[in-house]
Formats: sequence, C-alpha cells, structure tokens
Amino acid sequence: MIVDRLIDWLPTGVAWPGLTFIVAVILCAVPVFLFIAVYALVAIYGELKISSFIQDKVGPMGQGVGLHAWRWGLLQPVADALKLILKEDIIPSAADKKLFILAPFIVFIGAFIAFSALPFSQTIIIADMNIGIFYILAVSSLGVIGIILAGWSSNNKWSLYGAMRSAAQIVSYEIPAALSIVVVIMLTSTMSMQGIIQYQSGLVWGFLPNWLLFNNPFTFLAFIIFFISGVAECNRTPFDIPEAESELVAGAFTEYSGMRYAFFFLSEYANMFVVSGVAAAAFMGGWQSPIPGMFDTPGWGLFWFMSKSMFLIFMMIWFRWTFPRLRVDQLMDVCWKGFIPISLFNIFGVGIWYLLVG
Amino acid sequence: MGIVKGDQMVLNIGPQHPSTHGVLRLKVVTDGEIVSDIEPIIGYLHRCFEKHCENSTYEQVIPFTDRCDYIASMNNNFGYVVAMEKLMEIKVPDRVEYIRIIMAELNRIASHLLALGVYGLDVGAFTPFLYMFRDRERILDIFELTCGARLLYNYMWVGGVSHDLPVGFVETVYGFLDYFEPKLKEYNEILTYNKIFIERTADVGVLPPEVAISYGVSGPNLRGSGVKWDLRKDEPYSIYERFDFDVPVGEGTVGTTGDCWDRFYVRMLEMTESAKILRQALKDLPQDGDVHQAIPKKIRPPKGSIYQRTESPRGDLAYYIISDGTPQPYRLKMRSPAFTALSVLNEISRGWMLSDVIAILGSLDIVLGEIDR
Amino acid sequence: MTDNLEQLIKEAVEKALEGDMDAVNNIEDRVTRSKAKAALVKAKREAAKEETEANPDENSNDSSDSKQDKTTNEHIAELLIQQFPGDINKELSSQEHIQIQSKKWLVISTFLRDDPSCLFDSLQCITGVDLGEESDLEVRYNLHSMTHRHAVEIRISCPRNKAKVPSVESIWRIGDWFERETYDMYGIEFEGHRDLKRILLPEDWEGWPLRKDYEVQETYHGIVVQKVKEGWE
Amino acid sequence: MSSYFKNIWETITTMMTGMRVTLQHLLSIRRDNVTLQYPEERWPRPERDIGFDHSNYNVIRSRLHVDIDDCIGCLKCERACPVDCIKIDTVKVPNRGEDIRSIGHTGVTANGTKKAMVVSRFDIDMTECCYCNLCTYPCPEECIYMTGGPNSEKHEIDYEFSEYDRNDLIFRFAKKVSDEEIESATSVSTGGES
Repeated sequence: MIVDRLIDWLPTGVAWPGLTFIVAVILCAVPVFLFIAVYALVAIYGELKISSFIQDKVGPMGQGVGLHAWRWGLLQPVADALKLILKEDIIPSAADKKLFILAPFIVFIGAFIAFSALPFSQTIIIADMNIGIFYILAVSSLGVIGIILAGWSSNNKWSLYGAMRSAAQIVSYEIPAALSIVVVIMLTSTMSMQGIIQYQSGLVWGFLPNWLLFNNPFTFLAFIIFFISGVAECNRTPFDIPEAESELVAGAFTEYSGMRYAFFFLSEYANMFVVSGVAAAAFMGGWQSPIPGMFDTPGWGLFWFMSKSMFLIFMMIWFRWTFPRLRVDQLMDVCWKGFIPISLFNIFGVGIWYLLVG
Repeated sequence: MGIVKGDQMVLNIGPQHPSTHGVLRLKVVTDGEIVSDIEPIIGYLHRCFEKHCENSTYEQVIPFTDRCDYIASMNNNFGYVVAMEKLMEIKVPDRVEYIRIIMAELNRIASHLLALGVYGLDVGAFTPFLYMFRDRERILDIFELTCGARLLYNYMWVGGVSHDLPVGFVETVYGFLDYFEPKLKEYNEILTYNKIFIERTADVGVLPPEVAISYGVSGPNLRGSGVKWDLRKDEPYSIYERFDFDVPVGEGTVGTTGDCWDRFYVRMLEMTESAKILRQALKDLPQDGDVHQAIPKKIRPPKGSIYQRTESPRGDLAYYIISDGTPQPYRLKMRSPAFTALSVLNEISRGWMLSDVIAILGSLDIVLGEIDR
Repeated sequence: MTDNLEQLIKEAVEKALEGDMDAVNNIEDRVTRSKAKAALVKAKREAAKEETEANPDENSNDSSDSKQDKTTNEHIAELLIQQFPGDINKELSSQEHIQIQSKKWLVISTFLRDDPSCLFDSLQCITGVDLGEESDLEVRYNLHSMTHRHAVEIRISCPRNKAKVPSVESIWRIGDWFERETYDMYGIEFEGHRDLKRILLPEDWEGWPLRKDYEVQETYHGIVVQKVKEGWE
Repeated sequence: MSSYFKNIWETITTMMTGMRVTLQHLLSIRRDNVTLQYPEERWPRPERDIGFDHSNYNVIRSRLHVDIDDCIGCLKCERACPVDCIKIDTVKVPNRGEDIRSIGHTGVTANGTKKAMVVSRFDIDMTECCYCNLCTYPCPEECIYMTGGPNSEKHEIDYEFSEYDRNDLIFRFAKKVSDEEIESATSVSTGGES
C-alpha cells in the first residue's frame, strides 16, 4: 500500500522506470529498519524486566547519569547495543570468511522482508499483496539458510551441531505452522493480510469479537499450534535447542561476536515480532478493535495491532522463563507426532464445521 | 539407537563449558547426536590437598577440607573432625554435637538446593535455579550470622566448634524452616512435575543398583537407584541415631528406578528429611555448655590410623588419617563421593544423546573441587 | 636466688608437662615465667622428638573404640588364612586390618567379593601410603559389604623401586579410578589395569608427589616453579 | 491411543501449573523482590559477639587487621596460618617495656604486657589469605583480628577492600626498622636522659 502510493507520488523517470520503484522500496525499508531497531530495544528491555520479575529480582536498575543508567535501567538495552557495536569483530582464522560475514545478513534479511506484508493498521502496510500470508511464510524460512551458513562457516563443532539442529527444527515446524494458516485461508478465502483482517470484523457468538481465534474450536486449536510452532521457528525456549546454552554453548552463534552477533540477536527479536504479528493478524483480528464499532480509526488500529503483538511476545518471554528445554528428538516428536496430525485433523474439522455451521 | 554408523566425531566438552560444573573436560566420541564413548578428564583443579595436609598441622587441615567440596563445607569439616575425634578419643559435649548436626543439615539443604537448581539450568530451565539460589542465600546468611563466613567456614574444630551460636539463632532457623518447607511445593510445581522436565530426565541415564555399588557410587545417587543406604541411619556417627527420619529412595515414579529423575527427586525428598532432623535438633538443643570445652590444647593424636565414613550431601565422604604422633598427619586421604560418581558417567551415558550427557552429568551432582582435590 | 629460681622453673615445668599449666602461669615474675615457658617448650619438643625417633613407622592403634566389628574382622582373617595359607601375613595383621602378600591378591579379592560369608561388594577406598623414605610402599583397601554390613581393611606392601600390585579393576569397577589415582601419586603399578595413566596430574609430570622422597621439579614446560613468593623476601 | 491423549493432557496441565507459578511471581514482585540495590543499599551485617574472650569484635571475616602497638612479636599467628600469608620480623629491644619514641615503638601493650621485641615487619598478604580465622585465636594480646561489623566505628575499614594494584593488598602494618636504628634510637633516648 505504502509502496504503491510512494510510486504514484514520486515523479516517474522516463529513462529509468525501475528507478522510482527502487527509491520507493528504499524509502520504505529505512523506517522498517528503524522500527525493528527500536522495537528490539523495547523487547530486550521487556525481556530483561519480565524475566527479572519472574525470578524475584528487579532487573536493570541503573540510576543517575550515564548511558546504561537513567531511571529503572531504561537505557540498559541502548547501552547493550552500543557495547555490541563497539566490540571487536572477531573472525576465527579457520572460518570460511565470506560465508561467515554473509550469514548474519541472510538471517536478518529473512526477518526483515517479512515486515513488508505485516498490516500495522488499516492504512499502514508496506505492500498489501494478494498472497501476503503466503509470502510471509515463505520468506521467514529464509533465515534457516543463514543459520546453516553461520554454523558451517564457523568451522566449530558446536556451531555445526547447532546449525544442523536448527535446520531440522525450522523445516519441521514450518509444516504445522503452514497447515494452521491453511485453516485461516479456508475460512477467509483470501491470502491478503488486509483481507484476512477485514473478514474478522463484527461479533461472533453474540458477544465475542469475530476473531478467528473465537470463531470455532478448530481455529482456536489452529491458533495454539501456529503460535507454538512460531515459538519453535524463532528458536526460543522450550525449543531453543539450536543455541541451547547449557549443551552447545551458543550453538550456531558460538564464534560470533560484536556487531555480527547483534544481528543474530536482532533477527531473533524481529522474527518474534513477525510470528506474533501474523498470529495477531490471522487469528486475533489484527488492527480490529476488541469492541467492534469503537476505537476503529487507523490510529487505534495501530495501537490494537501493536498491543496484540506485544501480548504474544510477552507470552513467548513468559514461556522462555518457565520451561526447561526439549531434547532434539523429542522436539521432532512433538512436531511430527503431535502437531502435524492435529493440524491435519484440524483442516478436516474446519471443513466440516464450515459445511455444517457456515 | 545407533543403527546407522557414520563417521565418529570427537568432541571436547570443557574445560570451559557452561554445564560441566567446574573445570571438567569430557572427551566425547559422538556419532551424530548419539554418544558412543565418554572419557572424563579431570585434574584441572588439583590443588595437592593431600600433600598440603602432610605439611600442615591438624588444625590447618580444616580450612583445606572446606575447599574440597566448597558447596557443602560444613559437611566436609564434620567428616574430618569426626574422624579426628575418634582417633584422639575425644568426647565432645552434647551442645557441640547438636550444633554440628544443625549446621551439617542446613548445609545439606543448601547443597541440594544448588544441585537441583543447577540441574534445572542444565536442562534449560532458568527460573527454578534462581528460586533455589534465593533460598540457599538464606542458609548462607544463617552461617554468616554464626561464624562470619558464607562459603568456607572453618567452623567445626576438633573437639568443638569455633563460635557458639549467636543470640536468636534458634528462632532464625525456625523462621527459615517455616519459610522453606512450603517452597518445596513450588519447586515441584515449576520443575519436578513439569512434563518437559520429566521427558528430559525420566528413563535417562539409568544406573542399576549393582553397577552403582560396583562403582562405589554413594549418597543420593545410590539411593536414587533404590538402595536404601544412608550412613546417618546405617552406621550412625555423631548423634544421628537420636533423630527420627526417613531415607528416601528412588522408586521409578515416572520412569525406571535409577534414572535422572529419581536422583533428582531423592534430593528433593532429602531436603524434607533434613528439615525434619533440623526441627528435632533445634528442639533438643542443650541451652548451655561451653563449645570450646573439649578442644584439646594441642592436637597430637596417638599413633594409628582411622578410616571414618560420613554422609555428605554428595554421598559417602571418608577420611583415612594416619598419625605418627607428630602434630602433622602422616598421611591423609580423602575418599570423595563425587570422584566415584563421575567415574560411572561413561557407563550410564553411552548410547544417549549429547543433551542427555549434560542431564546425566548434572544429575550426578559432582563438585570438581572434591574430585580433583 | 638463681638456684631458687631454677628450682622453681624446674618444678613448674614438671607440673606443666603433667598438664597443669597454672603452675607456670602463676609465676609472678615475668622473666621467670617466660623462662619457665621456654623450658617447657624445650622439654616438650624433646619429648616429641624421642617419640618420633623411637618409632618412625606407625602401627595401628588397638585401643580405639572403632565401630568396626572386630569379631567380623578376625573372622574374615581366619577365613582367609584357611583359604589362602601363606598369603596372609599373620604377624603384621591386627584386629583392624589384614596384611596380605601381593601375589594372590586378585584371587583373594575375587574370593572376598563372592564368598557368601564375605560378600564385599563395594570397594570403599584405595589409599597409598609411603612408609618412610627407606621403607616400602603400601596399598590399603577399605572394603565394605552392603549385604552383611561389615567392613575390612586389607593392606598390601610392595617394594619401593619395583612397586607392583595386581589390579582389582575387574573385581570392583571403581578400582579403575582409585588405582589410577594411587599410581598417579605413588607410582605403584597395578598389573592388569586396562588404562593405567595419571589421572589428576598432567601426563608429563615427573615424579610421584606423595612419596616422602619426592622433590618438586624445577621447571615445568618452561615455567619456573617458585620456591619463595615473589616480593615477599 | 489413550496414553497419547493422556500425555497431551499432562503436558498441558503441568505446563499451565508452571506458568501459574511464574505469573504469580511476576505479579507479586513488589513483595517478593530479593534484589539489593548494592551501592545504595547494603546487606545488614549480622552483629554478634564471638566466642572466647574477644568480646568487642564481630564474627564477620572481611579483612585482617593488626593493632600493631599491641603486638609483642610472638609469631603465633604466623605459625598458625595455613597458607603462610603472614610474615613477621622482630628486633630485640635493649630495655624491655620501654617506649622508643623516635621509631614510634610503644613499650607496653593495652593488656599491660611489656614488649621485648620491636616488630620491624608485619606483612599480611590479603591476596593469599584464606579467611580461616586461625591466626586470631592464638594471639595472646588479641591484637590481630578480622574486621567488619560493629567495630567499623573504631576502624573505618569496611568490607569493600578492592584495590587497583595487587601489591596494595599486601598490608604492611609495622614500620620498617633495622637493628641500627633501634640501637641509635635507644642510645639517643638514654643519652638524652643522662
């Protein structure tokens, strides 16, 4: 949407028809990057604080002057980011240098380009593609290539373990996630993100907002499966076996430091937002207000979308600081013996429901 | 498992690794994720404990025993002084005995809290670790109140203890117990009965009783295998025969008897038993009596040797002391429970996955300070 | 006056040696008191010296109220003598331990583990002992039975320059590491051990540290072993 | 099949229990908080008297301190130390119990013992100290002890003894004096009197 408008607004170059497009894309990409950076700082701060509160401590509480301080440690993530940027960039001598440098960017790009189809509000969406949700599912699995590259190029046994685990995990959990999205597409009969959200207006059961989450029991199940698979795709506890710190030190990222490590970190958080955003849009009504008919201006839409996504991110953080980690074969068990049969059954169930109830 | 044999890879876990519980190196031969052989390489923390002891007086040995098992220093002190008192035929006053029991049991709880918390960390749960550290801190506060040190106490002396109990000590410990006992339920809720945790630990690293005995495994690890053997009950030293407590054993509640979960749960139950002993000891604690009364002016045991076993939180801690009549021990050997526990690692973790090796190692609750001495 | 004082000091020291420190402490004059104390220390030191010189080799103390069931111990000693005459050293054995010859140790240990009246299923500890710079080395095994709940101590001595003892690693699995540790510290070779190498010390360490005649190597991998602390003297 | 569903059910319930516990802690952080904002707040050091007759100081083992004026140079603490971190040198004084002002030597201790030695060196290497407290017990004048606690009014040293240089952790309590200095000091003092 924004891209289209920008292309319309920019003066069309006669000699270079592609130039306007490139300029428009760059103009969109810069704010998205800034958004990811700022959001990551907020999310890291949230993670620090929530984990601390869960563990009966207060978390970063720097006071007084200085970057890492301010009040309630609010600037702690900024200081962390600065520290990571200023750190020495170490490339192991035995590493495959080109791939080693390339890997973090691939991982980040996977998360980054998924943002272009996220509907922040009625009007704010970079590109409202007619295959939006399909596009997000496709590009978000790009990250796994980066992780494999990182693990392989580090020339470290731990990294290799982490990369192999990660590849197996992400590829497996794509399937239940996609199958749950199939349920959504069946009901809404569109793949456009805005279309999916628009389907979810009004009320269901008389009092609940017509979010797919509440639409019928099968969609509820689909939501749970999608969300948990999403957690697994983000490599977060209890599915963080690729970087399982107590086993694999830091998994695929063992040899990374400084800015490159920060990129992995950033893409992890960006991925979290993508998963939460898609879950919020596809199952929780996106920018739809929880009380239909009220607070549904585009401004409020942004607020609702963000608060829904942030709630799901909070859930992820909550999971992380509660559960132990699964073993690699159990992780596969959960996926292949648990989620995939249930999702398949779910598609069937939704079909019948749709047939009977409408 | 292991039907397809690929190329084997040698992986060094440690000496610097988040979950080797110290400076331990495991040379692991892996076939993919599956482990086919483990060789623990120890000695990175060797501090010549036994050689040191031969060159220091009997009093000076006590600070060294602290540093062997630094998680349960009181119990190490206790084992040493019990052996020395037996060698020197010292009868210590009742109050001292009770104080020692209280300290040893408090330290047992602290040690188990650390073991369980760190085990949670090994399987990936961070929060229970901090909950248990929070409560361990309270025990350390009690120790600080009593003897001024939080970790390495040098508290028990041959014939007595270094400081008498402070005013208000009994109330403090009662307060701690009242606070602590309900917390056990919380630990169980967040970790012990969690399905993921059970999946990770049940049926993993099963240690059959015969293997355990042959390997000299002792303490909670042996009891986890279902052997009801506790030196406090079976060969009571000090005044343990006066207390009424149970010896929990592993029963294979969620898996096979002797798996990691059983070893974990035995420790959890043992904390309850320690609390029980503590309550009895606090009730019977003699009100007065000089804690320094039986301390000999000069520690110079008669010629002879003694082999004294005590039950430390990690198991069967024994001192073999040979005296030649001088103020310095002729030979002092410490039989450390973690040493034997680590030696069984290869036996029980072959064929399991890399993640399980970490889980099994954690469930054995080793302290490298004691293994390497 | 001086005679008097000397007499006083002598008396006080004698009393103190018997355990009555007040006799010394009650001396009024400070100088005399310190003299008395000095004399006392001297007397004590001499006494200790005599004691140690008289008997450098230690024996077991028979008077201790050890919890070990002595009858069990003697019973097992008798049993072993019956079974393996000539391999048990009766003179050196006492109520607390059984001294055996190293040759048949493997057979004896198998017997100790398997015989229904012994059933020593757990090897508690292996302790190496150096009996003095001129004497033999000794290995002490503390065995314990989980079934009968009795314990026994076996001692095997071996010559210093050719220290060889049969390995019991195949009888009790923990023997593996205990024997490696004893080898590490005393250089006693356990014949039949699968993988006898140093366990606590690095593999290229020189010497056997717990032997009484051990001398610290001067450099290790180019690192000078400091005898005196830097900046201290 | 039933075990399959039982498994799923158990997983859900136990995980919900765990999440309930953590949520409770998250919400009750104000009550349960155990963090200490270190430089602003400090842990109250337990205050109590220790055994023996040392009635005026605390059990907290923070750092060794020597009241050097009371030290008679008996070397008992040096011998008691298991790690040899105390080093004492003494020089005999010609007249027992006499003050030697020029080198700041006090002749009589607080307990009234007349000193026969000038302690020319009393070094404690706190980097090596193992805080075992063994040196404090044999001291006949009770002049070596661990500080931290109620006595901090008397000694303004607390339990943050960090230093920038490792050598600063070798505490040198005595002023360095040689035999000649003592000799000259005593001869001057006696000369002055006569």
